[in-house]
Formats: sequence, structure tokens, C-alpha cells
Amino acid sequence: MAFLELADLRVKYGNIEVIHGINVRVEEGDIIAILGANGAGKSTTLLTISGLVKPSGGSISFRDAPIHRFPAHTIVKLGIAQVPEGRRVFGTLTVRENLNLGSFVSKDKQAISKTLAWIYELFPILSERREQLAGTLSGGEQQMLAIGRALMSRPKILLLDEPSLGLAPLLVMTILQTLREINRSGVTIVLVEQNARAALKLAHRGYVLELGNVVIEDDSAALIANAEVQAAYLGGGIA
Amino acid sequence: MIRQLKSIGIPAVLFACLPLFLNAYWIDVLNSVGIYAILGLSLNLIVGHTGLFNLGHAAFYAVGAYTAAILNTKFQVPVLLLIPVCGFAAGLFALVVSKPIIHLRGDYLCIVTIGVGEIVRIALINDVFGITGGSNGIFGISRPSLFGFVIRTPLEFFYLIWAFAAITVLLFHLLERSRFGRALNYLREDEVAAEGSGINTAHYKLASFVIGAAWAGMTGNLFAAKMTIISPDSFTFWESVVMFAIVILGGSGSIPGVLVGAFLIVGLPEVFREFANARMLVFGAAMMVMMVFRTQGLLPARPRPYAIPALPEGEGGE
Amino acid sequence: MEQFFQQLTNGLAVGSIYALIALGYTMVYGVLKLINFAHSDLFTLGAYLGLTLLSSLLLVDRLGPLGGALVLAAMVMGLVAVAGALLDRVAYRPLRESPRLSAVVSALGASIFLQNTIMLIYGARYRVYPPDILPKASIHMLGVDIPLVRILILGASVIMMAGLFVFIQKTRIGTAIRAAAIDQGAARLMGIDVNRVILLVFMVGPALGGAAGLMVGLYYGQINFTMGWGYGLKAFTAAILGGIGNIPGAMVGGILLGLIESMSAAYLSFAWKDAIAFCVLILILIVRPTGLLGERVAEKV
Amino acid sequence: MSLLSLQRLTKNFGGLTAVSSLSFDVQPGSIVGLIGPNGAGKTTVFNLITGIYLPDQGEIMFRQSSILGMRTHKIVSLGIARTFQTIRLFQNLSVLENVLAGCHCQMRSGVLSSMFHTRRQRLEEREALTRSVRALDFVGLRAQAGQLARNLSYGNQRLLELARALATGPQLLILDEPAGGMNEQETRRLVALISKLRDTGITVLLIEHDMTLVMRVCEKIVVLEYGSKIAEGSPEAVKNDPKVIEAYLGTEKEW
Amino acid sequence: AETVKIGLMAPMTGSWASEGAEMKQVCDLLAEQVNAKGGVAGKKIEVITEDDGGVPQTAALAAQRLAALKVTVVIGTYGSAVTEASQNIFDEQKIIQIANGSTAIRLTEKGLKYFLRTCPRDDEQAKVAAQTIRKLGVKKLAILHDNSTYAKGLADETKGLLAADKGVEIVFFDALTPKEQDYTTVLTKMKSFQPEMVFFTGYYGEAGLLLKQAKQMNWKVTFMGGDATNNPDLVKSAGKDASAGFYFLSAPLPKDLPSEDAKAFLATFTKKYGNPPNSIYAVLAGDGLRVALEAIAKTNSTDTEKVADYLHKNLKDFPGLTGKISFNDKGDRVGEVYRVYKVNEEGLFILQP
Ligand SMILES: Nc1ncnc2c1ncn2[C@@H]1O[C@H](COP(=O)(O)OP(=O)(O)OP(=O)(O)O)[C@@H](O)[C@H]1O
Ligand SMILES: Nc1ncnc2c1ncn2[C@@H]1O[C@H](COP(=O)(O)OP(=O)(O)OP(=O)(O)O)[C@@H](O)[C@H]1O
Ligand SMILES: [Mg+2]
Ligand SMILES: [Mg+2]
Repeated sequence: MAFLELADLRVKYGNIEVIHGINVRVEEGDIIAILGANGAGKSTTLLTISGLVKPSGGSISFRDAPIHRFPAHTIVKLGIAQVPEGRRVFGTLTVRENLNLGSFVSKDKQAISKTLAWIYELFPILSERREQLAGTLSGGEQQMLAIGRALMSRPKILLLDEPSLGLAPLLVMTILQTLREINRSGVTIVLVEQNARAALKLAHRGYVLELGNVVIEDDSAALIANAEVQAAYLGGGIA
Repeated sequence: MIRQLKSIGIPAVLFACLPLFLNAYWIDVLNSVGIYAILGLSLNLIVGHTGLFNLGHAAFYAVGAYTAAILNTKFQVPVLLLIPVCGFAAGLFALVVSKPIIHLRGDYLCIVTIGVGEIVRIALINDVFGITGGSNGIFGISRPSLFGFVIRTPLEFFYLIWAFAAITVLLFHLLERSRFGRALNYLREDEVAAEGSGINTAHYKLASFVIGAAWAGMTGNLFAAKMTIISPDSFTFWESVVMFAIVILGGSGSIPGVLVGAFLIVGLPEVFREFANARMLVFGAAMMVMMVFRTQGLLPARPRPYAIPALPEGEGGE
Repeated sequence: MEQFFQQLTNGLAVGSIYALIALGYTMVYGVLKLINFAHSDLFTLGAYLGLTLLSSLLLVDRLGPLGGALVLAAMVMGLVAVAGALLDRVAYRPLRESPRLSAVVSALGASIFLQNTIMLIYGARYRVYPPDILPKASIHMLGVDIPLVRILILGASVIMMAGLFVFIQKTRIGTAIRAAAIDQGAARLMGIDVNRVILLVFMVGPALGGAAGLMVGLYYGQINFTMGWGYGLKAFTAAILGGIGNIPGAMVGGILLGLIESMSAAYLSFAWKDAIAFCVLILILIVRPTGLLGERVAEKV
Repeated sequence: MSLLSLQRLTKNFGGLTAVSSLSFDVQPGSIVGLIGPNGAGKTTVFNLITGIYLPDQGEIMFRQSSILGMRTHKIVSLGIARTFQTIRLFQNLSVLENVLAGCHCQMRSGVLSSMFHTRRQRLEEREALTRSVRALDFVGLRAQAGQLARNLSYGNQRLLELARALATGPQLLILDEPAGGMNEQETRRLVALISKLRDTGITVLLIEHDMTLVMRVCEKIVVLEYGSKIAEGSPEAVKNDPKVIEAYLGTEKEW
Repeated sequence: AETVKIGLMAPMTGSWASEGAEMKQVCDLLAEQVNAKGGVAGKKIEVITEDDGGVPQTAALAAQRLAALKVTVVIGTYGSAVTEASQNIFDEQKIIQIANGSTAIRLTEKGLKYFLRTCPRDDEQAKVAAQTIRKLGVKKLAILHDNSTYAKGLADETKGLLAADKGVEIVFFDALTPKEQDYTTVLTKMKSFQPEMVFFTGYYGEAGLLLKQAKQMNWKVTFMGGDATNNPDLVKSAGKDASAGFYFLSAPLPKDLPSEDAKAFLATFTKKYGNPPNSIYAVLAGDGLRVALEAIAKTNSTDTEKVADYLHKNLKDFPGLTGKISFNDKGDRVGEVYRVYKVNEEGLFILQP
């Protein structure tokens, strides 16, 4: 009984298969890290979970119910939110409107304003800029907005595609810490990160993708210790 | 090279023989197709390659046609000699009107081009400067002649028009595969990135507009020569729409596509004549259906081929 | 002076109709970045449906002029909304992922199709609304008579504009519509059913166009299957003038265009009025490249 | 003699001062890092240098002459090339053509020679192709030359942007978060690439949040906060500057 | 069996589709009647309709198509510019063309042997217009056209004829944009010049709106229209009270013709299609067909040279549906065709003495 399970998942773009039958299990309350080189298929995997890309084979189930045929907006309603690669904030809407859209699926006004307050607390700069158009925010500010927006839906599972991208080091730490807190409050997290060391430190378990296949799957401690992983993803170490 | 000759040459020769088996009506339909094909190609440069939303191309066509008509009827200059003059006039006109507006984005540019088209048409109707003949237009344009041979029948026009079309195809094909053609594509794709790669976007936008307009102007000359009368009715917004549809339906940025587009957009209403007054209904439906089933156009542009040079050993890489 | 005021009211009357049609253009454009050329024919359809319903249901006889007109408007708007939704399903939805200009050509095809369908059903001749449906009263102001109907039309346009504005800017669904306009994929990730949103847009926009068609029919009395093109072009111009995608912009653009036309017709030349209107448009765009109330540009590199 | 010199540069957006009286120099042949918290104004500085924005005040000198107010393409052809923080490739064109865009400003043929494919034009074209392939080779994307840019993964798109910038033949390369979206191994390769660039005589100015990279390649680092310079100096010095630690780096805490 | 092929070139689509539809109805009915009586010169006739869309380019193609079908005579078409685009094609192929609605003067000034028309020229009409204006004692006149070839031509001609006349002052001369619906702007402007009469040379659709809107503005001025306003739809769209008192020029309406032929035809038409023909031009197309058949019958040949000769020289006072028909050398219809009509309170068109 897995919380979220990808079974033999295959994905094609046009005629080219880029995910070749991967299996991923996520238990409730887990933090899962997905590592992999450029073009390994990490983003594709997340997009497929969210329903923006349709699998060509295999299945995705959430609480044992298949969801891979559901349209994207229904999947959000189930409680799976995503911080997409490249942020994709709504550039001509204000920061506040962006955040409001994050809670589009929720109807509970009170809960929404509580979450909003929390997010402003988390990212004070967003609160300062609430009337600024999202498109004119700096790269890092947009990243914060994207994360905040996803959190606004109070998801059960949060998928993050490189959340630390473009964030200042100080903020990377804050965000990873926040993720841990969020996780403690009961949210399951699937994290795609290039900053593998930090990601593995945070995660309970990890998967390594290569060219559309899962090549390694283990506890994070074991992954950190894994020679291959070290060579490929942890090589330099943070200065 | 030989293969290219075969794949283009043989159909071209067959096409050149085609009128020998057709009656005057069908030849004239082909002539119409030819004129619209050239217009489509010229618009393709602007819309397809550069991505400028131009729905007023008829204005430049009109400038060319009227230049030919006025100079021919007033000063008896042989029509065909006027081809470069018409191109120049239309190009100049395009330069003047598009200079201040070329920076407009997408649909704003679109409405301005529509506006320019309408202004030109209204000016023609109102007999601007007293030389356009108002809504009557200009009549009595002399038949074109080549080396003393007067062109009058549809068959003769067929060769004139399609020769010009062939030259256009060749030149535009070469233009496409050059620094110039690529530059247009870059600014279609992303203006900021193009500018950031060192491309003078304003210059290229203008250049593509002017060349496209000049070509439409030259086509206007052919049209005037063929019809011998021209009037503002032939240069309405609808004409611009037809040219636009040819480009998009055929395949934006694709020369074979535009040719096919011209055949369909001009030819189909003729084929549908048997539907009598429902023919435009059928045509509209056909337009939708074709677009829905071939969303990229019938023959979308194919990537340019490049012969990637072999680098000497040891160069590049890590 | 009297002539000036008279022309002012003339311009307002035409302008408010432009504005009403422009709202529909802007609405659809705002979401799909598609110039819905068929909008003008949905407008025509509204006028013809109004005529059919009016003469077949005898609404005015049964419900009196005001009640009849309101019920009629509701019915016409409903029917045109359905037509709009169908149009979207058939002609635009398959083109969602393809280049923007492809959809423009599909829209042109749809426009030709609709226009000729109307011609084949209703005939090519002018059709005439039954006379004297709307009250003939008029108000005397500043030395000119202003027919009540004109004020009603202007009022209706303003009300619809305001309603639409509030709907788009202030409501949850409205924000969703704008989000879908920017990035459909990201909008889906917010839980927005993008196809439903677009469908909604394709019902509201055409419904407004249909209402405009009905008003034109009721007020001017004479309708024709080609009348959409002219109005459509003007309304599109108006939408751009105000800044396309911007709802108050459509209103301002429409009214302004009406005024420019009537003033240039009155004080310059009638035959040149459209050319003058376009010249003014171009001048305005040179100064303000995204229209009077232009869209908020947020392109940061 | 500095290659690039910013003098008291200021840029406001409405009420917000994004860059405030900023001055610093870039010496030829050096690698300079520009760091600072998010929203500090780094990208804005790049946009000012490349002429996308016009500064409200200040002066920008490149090779001793002002480039203030020049159009971007002009600045590029003078020898400043850049990459973008949010990737801006020609998504629907091939990888090779993306790089060829960079070669544009070094080519001369105009409309007519393009239309008639003169001999010189063909020669020039061949040269440009060679140069592009070389640039692709350099970043390791040669095998993907025929693919559409949009089908590249995020990290590879970054490399392609770099190749395109290189193809303009720059003296000064300015990179906005080049390592964004790269894992450590890839980042290491990038570090090697950048060092190699410097060895060929290209000066680099870069924005990066990956301190591994910054500390490893930069000779000088400029730190911005709220649009103003709060520190400037060698990596060592900057790393230990309390102001920088407070504003940007944070105290390194183990996880 | 062999047939005599007659082409009908008409706007079946586009803005003038309603005219085209009626032209076709008239010609089809006539052909039916003639064939029922055994045809002409021993052969059945066949009417082939081609759509010109009201656009010159399309017309040129339609003309080529008819020429390729080897028709003997072509009836049509409506607009002058459209006709002009087809003239040379027919002339070069020696096909007789009898236009029904193209009134521009120059069409017959080119010396084309095979071109004739049943409609009168703009200058004919302008003459009658000027006469009527004088007769009604108008001192201040506004002339409004719609910038179409036809309307502009009529307006210009009339203006020219009245220019020499000290008695009539033209206080306003401008064009409206056809197919719009709100003409209060131009009415307001004209009103400020205080003319006694407005001569509108455009079409009935706009005329109807002008009348209606002038009435709404409480502007009591006499309107007069050219023959393109001769259409019962005018009264429908303007309303009876607004159109009462409207003058217009036209060839005699079928009901006002003494000819039994005309009356009978009118009755059959009404029976077949449910309403009498609205457009005089449709009836003129019928007359074109009838003279053509007459000439073919009389010469007993489909040799177009002979037929054309007959039409130019021998056809005298043929009893047409619109009056007596003869042609001059240029191919123009001779004789005063125009009558003045006025709309009465019931919305009926009353022939003025
Ligand atoms: N829209 C698309 N069309 C075609 N191919 C695609 C598309 N998107 C991605 N690909 C290809 O699919 C593969 C996987 O891409 P994906 O974006 O999932 O990789 P990734 O692991 O997220 O890489 P990165 O770390 O660079 O973001 C790559 O080879 C990429 O080129
Ligand atoms: N066009 C604009 N309009 C309004 N504000 C802007 C605009 N461009 C940038 N800003 C603001 O200026 C500030 C500096 O932005 P900039 O993009 O230069 O930051 P940055 O240092 O590059 O940050 P990051 O590291 O997050 O990319 C930000 O607060 C941003 O919101
Ligand atoms: Mg990715
Ligand atoms: Mg930045």
C-alpha cells in the first residue's frame, strides 16, 4: 500500500520514449529525492505525476487509485501540487493574485488567509512586493513565489522541481529547512534537486535516474555513502 | 545537385506543359494562382519568416498596380519596363509607413497594417491627388510586350506570370538559406535573444517589410498588365486576408507550402463553383477543416539542411 | 455648437455599439491571444436570431416592450453563447497547441462559413425588424434631441462592461481566466480546468456580441448578412485602440472610435472618415504602443 | 586598463532603486563574480551593460569608450556577449542555428549577396558553420547539433546559450547564473570550460549563486545588496566578510 | 440535342448576392418559358450561371469559364467595375455581352462591338435627375453618394449638369460609407447646410436608413434617389411614414408598362417565387436575355457577328419588360428610359407625370 506509486511508467515525446518504465514508491510522510543528470527525465517524471504529460505506458496510483488518466486540474484537487521547473509564475498578475491562484482548489477562506500569512512570513519579500507584477520580480523572488504558490493549496504531496534554482545560498538553506518543517506537518515531498548533497541530507530516500531509467534506489544515507553517487553527484562538495 | 534537378526540374517542366491541355478558363485560374503565389511568397517573408502580423499586404500590391497603371496610361511607359519602378515605389511606401510602427508588437502591428490597407483603399476611392480615378479606377492599361511580342491570351500570360513566380521562388529560396533569412527567423522566435546575439532587429524587420512590399508591388504590375483595368475593389481587406490565409494554410515560412496554399485558396473556390451560392460556405468550412487537421499548415517549413564541416582532430571538446 | 453636441451624441451612439462588440473580442483575445474573426458573424447571428425569435414568439405582444426586449436579449445571448461554444469546440480547440496564426486562419474560415450559412438560411436581401418595438421617446438636452434608445444602448454597454470588468478582475474565476491566458500549463497546475475556462470565455464573449447584434437590429431595424465585417473591423480597431485584452480599454476604445468618426465626418470629410480614424489610431499607437489603457507589460530578461 | 568599467550606475523602477550608484571595474583576462541576495540588482546590472535598460545615472565604459545608450546588438558586436538568467533560446530552431545566430554579427553579407549567394557569401557561410560547430564542440553539444533547441534538457539549454554567446566572438562574456540547473558534476565541467575560456583570452563576468563555482573560478568578487556594493575583493576576503555572510552566505550550518 | 448556350454572369455570393439571386430567377423563368414554346431558332436554350462574386478578379475568371463553355451571349453583370474586368475577354472571343446593371459611361465608349447594355447610362439618368431637380424648384441641393463607381458617376454627372445652372446651388457633396447603419452623422452635417433636397445616388439599403434616421431627427427634407433605390425593401426598412414623399428615378416599373408581356411575366414570376421582382436590374437582365433571343430568332443563327449586327442595327423598339428597346452603335440603349416615381403614404411607387 504505497501513498504514491509509479509502476513501470513510460513516457514519450512524439515518438521518442524518454522514460523507460520506472518504478517509484512514495510512502506517506516521506521526503523523496530524485537525482539525475541533465536530460535524465526528472522533470518529465514530475510533469507526468501532475498530469501535464500523459504516460504512454504503466500507471501512477495515489492511495491505490490510478490517477494517470485524470486531467491535471483534478490531480491538484487530490492534493498533489507542483513547483514546476522554470517557475512559471503568472507574469502579468500580481504577486498576491499568483498566490491566490495557488489556493484555487480550496474553498475555505479562513484557511486560505492563514496559509497566506504563513507564506508571507516565510518569504517576507513577497509580502513587500504583493502588488508588484510577478514578471518583474528577480529570478530568486520568482522562485519564492512559485514555492509559495504551490504551498497555498495545502497539498498532501508537494512535487518540487529544482526549488533552489537561482536562490541565494542563505535562502537555499532556509527553503530546505522549510521543506523539512512542511514535511513534519504531514506533507509528503518529492524533490528534484541538482544540489544533491543538500537534497539527500533532507530526504529519507532517493532515486537516481539515468537516461530514463532508475539506476539506483536506496535510503539517503546509503546513497550518500554510495561510491557511484559520490562520484557523479557529490563530487565537489560545498566549499 | 542532380537529385535536386530531378525533384524540382521534372515537375516544373510538367507544369509548364500543363496549359497545353487546359482551356482558357483553367489557364486563367492558374494565372490567378500564380499571382497569388507570388503575393503569398512576398507576404511569407514578412509573416512566415519574420513573424510580423501583416494583414494589410494589399496596400503594397495596390501601390505597385497603381504605379504601373498611372505611368503606363499617362506616359505610355511599357508596363513590363515598369516592374522595377513598381517594386521601388511599393518598397519606398512600405519603408515610409512602417518605419514608425515597426516596433509595435503582434496584434497592434496587425491592426496598423489593416489600417494602412484601408487608408490606401479609401485614398484610391477618393481619387487622391486626382490620379487614381476614384472608384472607377484606371482603365486602358496597355498589354505588356516582350521583345516586340504582345502578351494577350491567358496562355501567354501563364508563361509570363509563372516565369516571374519561378524567379521569385528561386531568389526567396536562396534568401531563406542565408544569414539574412536566418536573422529573420531569429527575431521571429525571440526578439530579445536575437538582439542579444548581435542582430539589429529593427533593421531586419524593416528590411523584410520593404522587400516583401516591393515584391507585392511588382506583382501589382503583373496584375495591372493582366487585367488592363484596375480599381480599388481589387485591393480590399479581403485580398490581404486571402494572402494571409495562403501563407498560414500552406505552411508558414515554407515556399512549397505557400505554393500549395495559393493553389488551394485560389483554386478551391473555382472547384467549388458547382455548389453555386453555397460555394463560399463550403470554402470556409474547408479552410477550417484543413487548419484543424494540419495545424502547422499543409507543408510546414522544414529545417534548413547544413553540411556540418568536419573539424580537424584535436580541436574543440575537452 | 448645436451641431457639435448632436455629433457628439451620434458618435457616442455608434461608439457604444463598437464598444459592446469590442468587449467580446477583447475577452476572447485576453485568454487565447486569438483574434476571433468569427466574432463579427456571431454578432450578425445575434441580429438574425433576434429577428426570428421576435417574429415567431411575439414576445413584445405578450410581455410589453421592455419585458419583451429583456427576454429576447436573454434568449439571443443564450443561443449565441451556444454557437460560440460550438465554434470553439470545432474550430479553435483542436488548434490550442499550434502556432497562434493557424488559429487566426481557422477563425477566418469560420467567419466565411458562418456568414454564408446566414446568407443561405435567411437570404441575401436586407431583412427588416418589425417597426416601433423600442419606445420613440427622446430627451432634450443642450439643444439636441437624444433618443432614449441611444441612452439605453450606451447604458447597456456600460453595465456590461462594468460587469465583465468585475467578473474578470475581482472574482476567483476571473483570475483563473487571466491565469489561463498567461500559461495554460501552469494554470492546470493550480487546479484550473483550462478547457472549461476557455469554454466560458467562448460563451460570454459571443453572448455580448449577440446582444450587440440584437441591439443593432432593434435600433436600426435593417440587417444584412455582411454587416458583421464592417462592425467587426471597427470593434477590433476599438479593442486595440484601448489596449487589447483590457476590458475598460475596449469600452474607451469603442467610444473614442465612434467620436473620432463622427467628428472627422462632421468637420473634415465624410468620405475620408474611416481613413482619418485609422490615422488617429496609428498616431495613438506610435505614442502608446500598447493602446490607451495598454496591457501591463512584464517582460523582464 | 580595465576592459569594462561601471561608474556610479543607478537604475530605478518606479519607486524601487534596483541599482544604486554602483561602480566596479573588470580587468581584461580576469574572471569576476557578481553575487548578492535575490533581488539585489545583479541581473539589472547585466541588463544595463547590454543596453536592455538605460541607466538613470552613471557611465559604462568598454575599452575606454562609453557604450551608454547604444542598442544591444551594437554592444554585442563591440565584443560583449551574454547569457540570460531565464533561458532565451530560439526554441523552434535547431541547436546549430542557435549558435549561428551568434556568428551573425561577424558576417557581412547583405540582402543582395544573400539573394544571389555570391562566392564571398558562400565562403563566409562556411566559415560561420565551422565556427559554430567549434563552439558546440567546446560546450559538448555537437552531437545534438540537429535537434530543436526546445527538446534539450534544461542544463543543456544553458550550455547552448553559452555556445551562442561564444560564437559572437566576445572579449567580455557575461553569464547570468550559468550553473543554474546543473548538478555538481556538470558544474565542475562548467568550471573547466570557464577557466579554459579565460585561457583563450576571454574576460568573464558572471552572476552565480553556486558558491562552489564562484569561489573556484573567480579572481575577484563584487557583492551587491539592495543595489549597492557592499563588498569587493578576492574570494577569500569576500567569503569571510561578515557583511557578506550576514546578507548572503549565512553561517554555514551543517544539516 | 444541341442547345443555345446563354451565360449569366451575376454576383451569387458576396455583398450583392441578393441582386444575383434575382437575376438568376428572372433568367431561369424566361428560359423555361421560351423552352416550353419550343426554344429559339429550333433549339432549346440553356442558361449557365457563373458567380462573379461582385469582384473584378472573380469576374475575369467567370468570364473565362463562360468563354470556355462557348456561350453565344452573356447576360450581366451588375457592377460596372466588375463588368469591365470581363469586357475584353468576351470581346476577344466574340461573345456578345449584354450588361444589365453597369451604368458607367465609359463601358460603351471603348468601341467594343459585342458589348451592349439594357440599362441606361449614368449621364442619361443624370439628365433626368437635373431636370427633376429644376422642376421641383430646388434652390439648395445636397448630393450624397457612396463612392461606388455607379453612385459616384451619377453624382458627378448630376453635379456637372447643375454646375452651369445659377438657380440651383449645391451646398453639400460627399460620400457615405456603404453597409454601415448609423448615418445620423452625415445627416446632421447635411442638415447644417439647410438644403431643400438631398439627392442620394447610392443603393436602397442605405437610402432606407437615411430616410428613417432623418425622420427620427425630425428633419423634414425631400429626398430623391437614383434608380438603385428602386426596391420595395426601401419602404420596409424606412417604414411607410418615413419613405412617403421620397422621389426616385427609374426605368418604368413593370406594373406601369402598357405591355401585356410585362404584366404576364410579372404575374408568373410572382406565382413562381412568391413575390414580384424587387430589383429593376433583375428585370433588365431579363430584357437582355429577351433581346438576345429575339436577335437569334430573327437571324436564325448563333453566329455572334450576325446577332450583334442585328442588335445594333435592326432591333427597333423591341417591347421589353422595361419599355421599348433599341440600341445605338455603341451598344447603349436609346431613348428616354427614365421616369420619376414618388412613394405615397401607403408605401406604393407612383409614377409621376
Ligand atoms: N517537450 C519535449 N519534447 C521532446 N523532447 C523533450 C521535451 N521535453 C524534454 N524532452 C527530452 O526528454 C528528456 C528528458 O527531459 P527532462 O526535462 O525530463 O530532463 P531532466 O532530467 O529534468 O533534465 P534537467 O536536469 O536538465 O532539467 C531529454 O532528453 C529532453 O531532451
Ligand atoms: N522591469 C522591472 N520593473 C520593476 N521592478 C523590477 C524590474 N526589473 C527588476 N525589478 C526589481 O529590481 C530588483 C532587482 O532585480 P534583479 O533581477 O536585478 O535581481 P537579481 O539580483 O538578479 O536577483 P536574482 O538573484 O534573484 O536573480 C528586484 O527586486 C526586482 O523585483
Ligand atoms: Mg528538469
Ligand atoms: Mg537575476
